[in-house]
Amino acid sequence: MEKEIKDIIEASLFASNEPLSITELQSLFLLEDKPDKHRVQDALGVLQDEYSEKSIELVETASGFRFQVKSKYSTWVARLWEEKPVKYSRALLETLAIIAYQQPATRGEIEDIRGVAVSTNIMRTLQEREWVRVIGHKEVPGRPALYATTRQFLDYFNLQSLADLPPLANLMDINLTPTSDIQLNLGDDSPTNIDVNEDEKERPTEQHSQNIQQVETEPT
Amino acid sequence: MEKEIKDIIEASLFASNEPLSITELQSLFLLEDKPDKHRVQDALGVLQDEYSEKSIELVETASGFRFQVKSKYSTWVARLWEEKPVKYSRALLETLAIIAYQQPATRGEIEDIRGVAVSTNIMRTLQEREWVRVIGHKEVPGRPALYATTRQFLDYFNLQSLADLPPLANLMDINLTPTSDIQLNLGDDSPTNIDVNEDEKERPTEQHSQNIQQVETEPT
Amino acid sequence: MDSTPNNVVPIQQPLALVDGKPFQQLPDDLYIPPDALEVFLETFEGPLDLLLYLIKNQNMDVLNISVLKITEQYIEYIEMMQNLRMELAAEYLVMAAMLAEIKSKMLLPRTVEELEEEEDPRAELIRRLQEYERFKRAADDIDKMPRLYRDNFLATAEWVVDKIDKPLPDVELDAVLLAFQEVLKRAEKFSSHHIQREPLSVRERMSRVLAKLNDDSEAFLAFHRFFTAEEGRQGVVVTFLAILELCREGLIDIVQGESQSEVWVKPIAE
Repeated sequence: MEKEIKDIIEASLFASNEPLSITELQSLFLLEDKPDKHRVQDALGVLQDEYSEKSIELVETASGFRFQVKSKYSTWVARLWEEKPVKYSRALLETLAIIAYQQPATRGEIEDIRGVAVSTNIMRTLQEREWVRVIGHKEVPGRPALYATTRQFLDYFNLQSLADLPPLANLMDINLTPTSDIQLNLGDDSPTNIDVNEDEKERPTEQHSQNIQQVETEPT
Repeated sequence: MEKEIKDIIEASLFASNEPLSITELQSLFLLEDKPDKHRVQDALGVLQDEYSEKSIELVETASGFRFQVKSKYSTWVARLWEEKPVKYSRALLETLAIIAYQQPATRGEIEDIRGVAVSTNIMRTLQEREWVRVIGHKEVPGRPALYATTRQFLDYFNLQSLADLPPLANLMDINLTPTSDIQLNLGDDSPTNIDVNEDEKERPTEQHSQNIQQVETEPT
Repeated sequence: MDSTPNNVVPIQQPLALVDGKPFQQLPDDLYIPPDALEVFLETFEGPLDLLLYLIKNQNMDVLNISVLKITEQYIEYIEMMQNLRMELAAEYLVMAAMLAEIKSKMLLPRTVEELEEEEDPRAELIRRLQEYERFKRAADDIDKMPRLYRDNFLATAEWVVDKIDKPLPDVELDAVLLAFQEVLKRAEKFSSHHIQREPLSVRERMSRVLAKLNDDSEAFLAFHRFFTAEEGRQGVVVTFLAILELCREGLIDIVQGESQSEVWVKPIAE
């Protein structure tokens, strides 16, 4: 019986093109046969072990579990497709990054950070890819749309939640020397080169990630 | 080494949407690493054994090998589709649009415009849906089929004739608002008829903006 | 505001030396477009990005920039963009104005107390630069993250359906048009993909003419059979154009035995 539950889950995960959540996996079974959450989790655990030595793996992303090819085989597998993977422009990636870390964000807020207008095309592409969606409107004049990332975005990038994103670099304290301009003007040949400290990085605050997760689970 | 060949073949069979022939499997490897037919066959044999006890199996079809779910699990797997309608890919929509605007067109012409290969699956799906049909063959080497849209295509999209589609010259200027989710649409009885006139360029449909507002959520 | 000679950015170097004389300006009638330079300038994602580049290039600390120097270089860059007749986004000019304002404030003599009370005029700019830089990095990080269809591929198995029909997906016309816009945008980048611009009614009629030829058992169809009086003048014109276009594309032949005799339309011989 346990083997059957595991086999049915395995079969379904392979048949599905999208990740399946534990609830979805439970719903494959009819009333009396429905396994509880823990049995599904156990079965998933067994599957994970069974495939650990194979070329594919069972991974968990934001919307559930899916089988995927281990990335060490991507070189060969990519040859199956003549189509090269899309390269996204820096403008698009920057816009996406701002939405991912600052969500919910309006277009104006994105433009403030980037210092340039955000093209309609970029917003369209992001929405078409279903990485970004409008989750409401800000109650300010013009009621601009508020953008947030989607579960599909997390799925696409193999993330379980936004907290798995690489941490955003810290803002450093600004400590200006009033005379520095004059010194530099005189031909100071020892310019300091301090970049934003790589080690001191900021995890998204607890509060923040909670907020975001609630937005994420909102039904479509 | 043999294990690696087997693993690469396994990974590729799982990643591919279509059966892979022995020749196609060989072509995954670069020149010096290319295994001969027998080694590929051996690897396939080993895989067949490995999966014999699992819920999926490696089968040979007319066009090659593929993994498929054992039929005894179809009762459960079928439940995956009970609610979720599938969705057409971007590639399919692009192909359909190119045929609509550039008909009669050969597959090669479609590929030229898209810049990438058009899969056989897409052409098959479009013809099964009866949106596209072959209306002749181009008299060039290979006699490629010429595709055109059908009456059913016009009916489905509520068009009197193709001339109701926005003219190519204006298309770039039309501001199409993508729905946040293509599935989230208005029901099969009323595909949005955007009906753009030559003189009236910008007019996002009422319905769309409504769609987006419906997705509103209250902030935490 | 003379720039220090030992610390010159590449742009400040003369563009060319002619008879030993440096040329700073691009002549208007320059035949070869300075593509390389243009591409270089276009890689900036806006004024903040350009400023960050200038700062890095000067080995300056973002937290303590020399506004005087940066302003000069920045203005040189946007002048160059204008000389190249690049479409200069308004944001670049706004930034130039902002820099000029900060510079003028920096030049005003102030007492120590004033300096302590007032915020350094550079502070706001530096905040923005820092803020932008962290998202620029975040964008790089996101780009490096493993993603589907580049680093990861779904592992699926075919499911042979025979019992239930999968529901057919619904499609909106907008989605189809949107897909086509994307195609057009992509195609614009490759000049080889010329997309015909015949009116749709003609292309549709081309399909119908071909279909008629194809569906008909006879190999030839009389020219007049493609025209119906009910369609009126417009219909006749569209059909005529369609037949000519098909002929031009080598999809059909128009033949006539002798002058004054019936004109026939046939698919190109096999």
